Amino acid sequence: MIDLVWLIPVLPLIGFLINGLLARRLNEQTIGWIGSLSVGGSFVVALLIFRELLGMDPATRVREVVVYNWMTAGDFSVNFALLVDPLSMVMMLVVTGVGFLIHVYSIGYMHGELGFRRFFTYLNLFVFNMLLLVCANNFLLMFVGWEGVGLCSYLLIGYYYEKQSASDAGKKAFVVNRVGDFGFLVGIFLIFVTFHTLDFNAVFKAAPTIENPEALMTLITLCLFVGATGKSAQIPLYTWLPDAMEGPTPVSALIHAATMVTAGVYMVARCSVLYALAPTSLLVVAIIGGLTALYAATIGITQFDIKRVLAYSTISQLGYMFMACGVGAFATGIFHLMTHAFFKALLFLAAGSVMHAMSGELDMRKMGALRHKIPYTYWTYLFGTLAIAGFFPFAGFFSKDEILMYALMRHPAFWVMGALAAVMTAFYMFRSVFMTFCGESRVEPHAAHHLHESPPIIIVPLMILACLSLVGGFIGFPIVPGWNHFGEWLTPVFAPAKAIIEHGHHGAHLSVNVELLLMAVSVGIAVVGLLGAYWAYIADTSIPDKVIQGLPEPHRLVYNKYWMDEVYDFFFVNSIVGFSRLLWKRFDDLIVDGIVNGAAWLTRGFGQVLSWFQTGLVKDYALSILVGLVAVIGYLVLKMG
Amino acid sequence: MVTLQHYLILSAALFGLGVAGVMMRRNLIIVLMSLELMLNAVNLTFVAFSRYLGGLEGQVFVLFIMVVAAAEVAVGLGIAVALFRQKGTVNINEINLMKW
Amino acid sequence: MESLPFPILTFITFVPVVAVLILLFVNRKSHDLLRSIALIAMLADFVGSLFVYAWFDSSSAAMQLVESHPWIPTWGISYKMGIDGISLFLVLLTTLLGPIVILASWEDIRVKVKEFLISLLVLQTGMVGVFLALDLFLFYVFWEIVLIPMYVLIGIWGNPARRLYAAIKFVLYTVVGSLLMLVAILVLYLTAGKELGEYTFDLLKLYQAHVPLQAQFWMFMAFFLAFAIKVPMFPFHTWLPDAHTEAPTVGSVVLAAVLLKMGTYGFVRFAIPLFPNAALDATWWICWLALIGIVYGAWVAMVQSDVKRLVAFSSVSHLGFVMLGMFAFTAQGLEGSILQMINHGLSTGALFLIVGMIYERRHTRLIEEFGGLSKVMPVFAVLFMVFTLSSIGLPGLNGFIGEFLILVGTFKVFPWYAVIGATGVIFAAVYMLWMFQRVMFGEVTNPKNLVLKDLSAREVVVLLPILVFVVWIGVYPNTFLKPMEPSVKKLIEQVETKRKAVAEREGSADRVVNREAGTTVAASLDGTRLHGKTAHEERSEWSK
Amino acid sequence: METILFYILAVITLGSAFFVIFLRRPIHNVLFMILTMIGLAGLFVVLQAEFIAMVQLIVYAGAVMVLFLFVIMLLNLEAVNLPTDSRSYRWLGGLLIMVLAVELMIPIFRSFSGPELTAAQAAEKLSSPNNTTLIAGELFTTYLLPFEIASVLLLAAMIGAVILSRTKP
Amino acid sequence: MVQIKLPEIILTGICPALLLCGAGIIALMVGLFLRKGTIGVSAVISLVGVALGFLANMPLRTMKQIAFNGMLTVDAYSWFFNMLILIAAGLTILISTRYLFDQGLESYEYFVLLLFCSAGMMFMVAGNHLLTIFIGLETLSISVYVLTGIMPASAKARESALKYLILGAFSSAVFLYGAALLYGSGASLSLDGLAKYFKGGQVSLMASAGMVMLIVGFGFKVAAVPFHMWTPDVYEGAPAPITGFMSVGVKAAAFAAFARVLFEASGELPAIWTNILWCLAALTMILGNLAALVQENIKRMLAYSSIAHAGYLLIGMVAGTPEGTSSMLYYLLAYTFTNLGAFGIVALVGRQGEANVMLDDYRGLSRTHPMLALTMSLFLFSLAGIPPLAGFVAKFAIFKSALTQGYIWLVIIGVLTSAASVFYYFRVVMKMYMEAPEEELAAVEFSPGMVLALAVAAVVIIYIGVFPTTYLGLAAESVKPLF
Repeated sequence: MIDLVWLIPVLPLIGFLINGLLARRLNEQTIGWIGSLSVGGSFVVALLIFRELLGMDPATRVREVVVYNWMTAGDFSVNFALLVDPLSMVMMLVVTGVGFLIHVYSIGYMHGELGFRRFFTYLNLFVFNMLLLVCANNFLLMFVGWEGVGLCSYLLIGYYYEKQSASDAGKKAFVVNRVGDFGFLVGIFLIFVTFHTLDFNAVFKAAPTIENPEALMTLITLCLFVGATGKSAQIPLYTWLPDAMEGPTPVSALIHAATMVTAGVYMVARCSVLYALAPTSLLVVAIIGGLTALYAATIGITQFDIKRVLAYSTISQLGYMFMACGVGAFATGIFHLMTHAFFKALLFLAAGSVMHAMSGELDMRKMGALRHKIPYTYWTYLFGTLAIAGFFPFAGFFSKDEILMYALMRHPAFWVMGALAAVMTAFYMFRSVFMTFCGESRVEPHAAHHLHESPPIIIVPLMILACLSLVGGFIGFPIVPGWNHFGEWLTPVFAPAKAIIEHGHHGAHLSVNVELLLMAVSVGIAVVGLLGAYWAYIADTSIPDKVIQGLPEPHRLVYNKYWMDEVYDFFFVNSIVGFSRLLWKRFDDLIVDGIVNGAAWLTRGFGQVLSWFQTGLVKDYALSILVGLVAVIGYLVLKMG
Repeated sequence: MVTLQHYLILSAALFGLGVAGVMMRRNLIIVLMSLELMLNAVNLTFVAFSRYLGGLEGQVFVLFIMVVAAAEVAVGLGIAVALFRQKGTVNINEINLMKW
Repeated sequence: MESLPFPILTFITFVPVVAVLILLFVNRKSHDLLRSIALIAMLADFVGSLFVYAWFDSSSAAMQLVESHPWIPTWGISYKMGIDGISLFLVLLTTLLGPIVILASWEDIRVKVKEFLISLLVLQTGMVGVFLALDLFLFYVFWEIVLIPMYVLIGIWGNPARRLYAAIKFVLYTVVGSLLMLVAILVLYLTAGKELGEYTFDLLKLYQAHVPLQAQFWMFMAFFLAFAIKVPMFPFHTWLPDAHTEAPTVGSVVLAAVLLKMGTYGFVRFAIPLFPNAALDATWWICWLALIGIVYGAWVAMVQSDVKRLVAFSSVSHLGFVMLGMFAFTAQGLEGSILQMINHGLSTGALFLIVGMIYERRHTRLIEEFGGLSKVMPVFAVLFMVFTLSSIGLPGLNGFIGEFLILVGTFKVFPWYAVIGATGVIFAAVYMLWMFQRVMFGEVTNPKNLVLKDLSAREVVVLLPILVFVVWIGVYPNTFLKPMEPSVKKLIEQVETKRKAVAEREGSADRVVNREAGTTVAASLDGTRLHGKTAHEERSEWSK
Repeated sequence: METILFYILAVITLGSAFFVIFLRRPIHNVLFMILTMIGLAGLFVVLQAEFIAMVQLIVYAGAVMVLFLFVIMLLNLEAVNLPTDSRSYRWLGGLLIMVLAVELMIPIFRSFSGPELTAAQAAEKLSSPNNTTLIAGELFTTYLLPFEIASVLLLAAMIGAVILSRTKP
Repeated sequence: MVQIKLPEIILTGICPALLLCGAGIIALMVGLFLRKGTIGVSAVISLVGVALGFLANMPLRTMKQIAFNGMLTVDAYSWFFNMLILIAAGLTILISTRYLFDQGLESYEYFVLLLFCSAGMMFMVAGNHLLTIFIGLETLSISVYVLTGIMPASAKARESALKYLILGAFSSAVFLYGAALLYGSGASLSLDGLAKYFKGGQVSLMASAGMVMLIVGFGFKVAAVPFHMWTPDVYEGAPAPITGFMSVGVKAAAFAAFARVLFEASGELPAIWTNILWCLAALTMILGNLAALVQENIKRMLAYSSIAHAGYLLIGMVAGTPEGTSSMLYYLLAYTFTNLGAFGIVALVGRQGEANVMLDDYRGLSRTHPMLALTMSLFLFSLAGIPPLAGFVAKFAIFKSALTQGYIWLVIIGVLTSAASVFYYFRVVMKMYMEAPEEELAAVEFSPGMVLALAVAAVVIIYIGVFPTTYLGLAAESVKPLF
């Protein structure tokens, strides 16, 4: 069965090909279901393989399936090979599972859109690439998926290509990602010249054995991490993600929440061994993650566009995951990745359903009191919020709590950052809930009179995801020995890294009480956020304005996302474009080409001058003969005489 | 005592004068004459040498030079006449339809 | 070397000429007849090259299907043709493009069709010949023959504004270079002749010669100039934008797809193996030129307002990659750069076809004239997108394989060069996508664009074969890498050994460092420096 | 004796040549040209080239110069007498001629030493039984071919003169 | 009494020349007695003469003989040049017939002079004695002066004839002075004598001065800078076919004699002469090519180009080896066909009264007369040295021979200037193919003779370009006698 793993990526590919090439005149339903079922199919396959893995002894749950030798040049050879191990298994399940739900959701959501077929084609292509990314058994193949998902996100963000902002956002996403990929690429080069192979397992086996790896590994891992920051929208390469919300909501849910953006985390986790060998980079990862978590959260508080709020929360949650990896809790990072996939997808889809109901309105200031009009959406959104805020027993609680715990073990500072971020998260998430569904309605009349709940094809996926984000956490149940199935499941993958790190500094274990205390604290944090939001947006709605009046400057700063986009535009985009224009007009045309043409004209001018000696007068001609004669005889006389 | 040098110098001078004529006169006819002068200078050299070497080769050569000179004069004057008919001048500084 | 009953190489080289002879006697009015004859000839040519591929033994590094007949024996000139892994795919590329350009020009060119087809066919012969010739004289002949039809193509069917300027600029610029190369060829012939005791232009024999360092330097410079102009490398590139912009569509296609490769191929086949010391000591500055080309080309391309000009500058950037990989002179670098020649041929060729298609419809190439075309021309949009991506170097398509191999190969020996080069990957995305966005996305602002027809069947057929190869190379490059492998390996060791031999003879063996040795980062980091140094020292030596 | 003769003739020749170049009126030029010829003829005689001297007188002084005279009359160049050229770089020509003269002197003085020009046996070679006979002999044996070619040359010149000077083709 | 010893007369040796003279005289007679249509008749007669001459020339190839008391050598060398001259004459006649009709020039003398001129050339190339060479030279010169000025209507023709004559006489005066100095400095006038003298060592300054003056004289005839000044004007003024004939025939003959004198006189050239030739060659290539860049009149342009080609040929002389000289011969062969072809087309396109000799008159020729344009392009490409045409092989050979002797800078000058030359040759192609005429010109009338000539020329330059071996061989063995 495992040998059939190639089916998992291939099925969506087939879907892509059918929809892309053949489905000229099929109707929406068929196209939609082709797309969805191709993903569903690979989900089923994934499940089967999962069952088979479960049946195997944990130590042997690794299998590489070589499809064919992709390229060989000199001593460089790469296979098109898939890797099945617990980690990639998790990713496959998440991607295909959530992916399937979102596909189904899209059938309803995208109904009547002009480019319906295009949408599903891209979506399938995306899933294919994403699966390639997570199944790859070597860096290069991973890179293929890596760039592939980048492409799809570019295409899907720019789905409404007639909107200038949409196509801009798409381009921005792709280019910023390219900057990251540049780092990834260099990392790959380094890995190759160091290990002469790109296969994960070979590399990870060899890594600890090479002498004084520190510097080299730091270099490599940092390069890779640059790639990760690009893909997972971390500081400094996060700016593209908020704009990415230009894409249709299912895209935001699938690509920019559940799957693609988490690729960075997956990659760091995948390379856990390398990172373990490079403490510095681990630190960097942790710090960047923490900062991003905080930073994005602050921005999230001030935004009014519901999708942007979610976008920033995504960035911040990703920061969480990186922090987890950074403090060496790779498994936890992945755990949070999974739970986040559930509830963030849920939130986005719910937001989508809200949009659907509000006929495209996104500004929360124009909403309110929707919970009676669209109850299902409300409840599912609420579930999602509870999960992300980290209320027991929702999924978010477990993962977030675990992260905070490991953060504390690494260094209190991380814990503080995490905690702060958590407060804000809770705050702005409930803020969004209250502004959208509670309080009095601020809905504009034209939107108001056809407010309606979405059709079941949209609601059903929401409900499934809601359930998942309710129960999803239990597979990683802490404290009680043997209940943390998730952790155990991933142990074989991260064992080597863990070993290396602990060999570094003996990992202190917290007592049960401390753990319980921490849980209490984190629930408390969530509650604080909830209350704060309630106080400011239900109890006394004037407060936010007061705050803004109170400290206008900070607010403007935050509200405008610290003017980061502007800074980037100024320093990179405009300056380079301006310089290039200069290069072209002044340097290329005037100097480089000028020299060429100049030479030509010079020659011609010289010819002109020469031809002027030809005066047409016989005696001048005779004169020139005389000159020649005198010259040659003179030369002769000088030489011989 | 007259030596070969005397003759050679004389002919060189004559040659120079001929060249000068070609250079400096505008009148086509005179220019042709100057050419004759140059040829005569050559003749003198030849004869002087043949005298010096005691060989007839030089003198024979002179005969041929004269033949050629005569021929050239004939053709040259022919052209001159034709030109004069066309342009009404024998000023070679005005004969420059073609230049550059 | 086995000789075949049928001189296939001669066949594929001269089929077009035969067609020309036929065309001469066809009434110039009956355009379609003329076109069909040309098309058939090109197809025959392509089929012939398929036979070459079939008979080609990809496990052998030797020159294959060699045909050799004395031509001007008094000067040791022979008609010698042969093919190996390096030239194989360049030939296939050329023959593949043959029918495509005929088809592409079917409706585009309406005046002087006869002359047009004749030029194309002669061009074909010249190009195939350049890739097959194994005799320097023969090579030079083909090399120069190519000039004329290209000159005519640009000059007659180019767009009225500046076609004459572009045409003559192209010719003069190229000729200056190639004539100096001719001198170098002769000098080589004489020096090598002295050493070998046999005066010959036979390339394979000349490979055996060990030219003294100083002589090598000067000859290499001459060859370098000729090829660098053709490639074109950075400071010699200015003819390219003009030529591309003014040339008719198919002109640009052939120019970009094949003609430029003549330069890069020249380096691999002639400049490097003939003058190994000079060439490899020049590595450092040639690499810098290549790098400048990569970045510079990308940046200037970014701000172009004319699509064709943009693609032209992108060629400068891409060929920078090719040169970089070539002079890294590692297995990956070389195979990558050879593959990249093909890739650039395919994707840039396709891009020029694409641009030509909208030019046919709108008679402008200014970017701001367009916008929102995806709406009116969906099929076109898809194809355009694919080729854009392939030229950006998206994994899964051809461009990526080439660039990646080049960079890996370079990184092994000159990490910093590779890193700088890799930035080109970013900029490529910037300028291509920006252009694509401005042309295809947004609303249709210009009413003229509303009525544009989507691609006709013919146009799709023109692009399809290229598309196939774009994907094929991306997904299964081994088809193309395998045949190269032996030849490239042979090239490398041949060059390295010869290089050492010469260096030892001249007593500078200590300065020769082996590329493949520098495989650890540290070693290769100062490998860069080392090369700079050797090159420099030898300069100073020569100056004495 | 011979010396005196040489100097007189030399003066005549050079002097009249000088006038040929620098006199304004064509008619005078021609006349002085004839005088130059005569002077040269004299020198030829001194150099024991009697036959050449005669031809010089007959062909040159006679035929050729008369031809010149005739043309001048025909074109009535008496009226137009063109001044010598007064172009700015005339001096250049003059200078070059001087230089040329000097350059010619150098070899002349380098290559020959010793005054003796009149070796007796040389005299023998040139004039026994007499100059004319000898020349005739040479001309019709050794130089037969050039002599014949000369005829072609003259024919060509004749045709040329005719078609060039005729008005209607 | 003086005993007459007759010279050994070898008529077979001079048979071709004699046939030409004979044909000339017959043509003259017929012309005198016929009233109308003399051109056709005399053209036919001359062609027959040329053909017979060609036949008579065949056996000379194997001869190696000094005839007429050392006045003349009959050897492979003179055989080669006789062939060249006969080809040039033949092609010129073919080109001329129709041309003369168009120009309304009903003069049979044209052909007569052409034949005499060719005969003179033959004597010149075979001359073994400065006298023969000189007489031959003058015979051809005088005939050419006349032919140049033969157009009664055109002032340009007269003017060019005059310029040519004055300067020609001037240069032959220099030549003669040189001969005199050689004669005086103990060397004889016959090449054998000279060889004896120069190889004997102890070369007097005067002798070298004489030799240099000979070089100047020849330099004038081959139009080497700075003795080239007459060329553009004369080429422009002369009737196109004659210009063509001059540019190949006269050049070839002059080079032949030049090489013969130089190489027979002195085994291998003394450095001094080589240096002088080096400078001449360099100057000639540079000036010729650069000045041609700015010409608007195609005849003038081709004139400068022929100066440039003289420069390339001089490279062969500089090399001073059998190889160099033989490549010079091949070059002349290629050049004969190419340039005559080109001038044929110039004559053709010139139409009535040579009205259309400006480059702009060639605009759009490809549309009105495609084949003509194609042929012209062929000739131009060959002149520019584009492979695989004869011109390329010729240049290649010349450069090769020079490099073998290590004259690398000369060769570099050569290639750079010929790169420049590409501009003006291609400029004509540009006019023909890429520009449209302002006003329609009258159609060009072809004549069978013209068509034949052009076809032959075109085919030959391709053929001997692609398969040069045989002809290189011929050239190689033709120069053997000299070394």
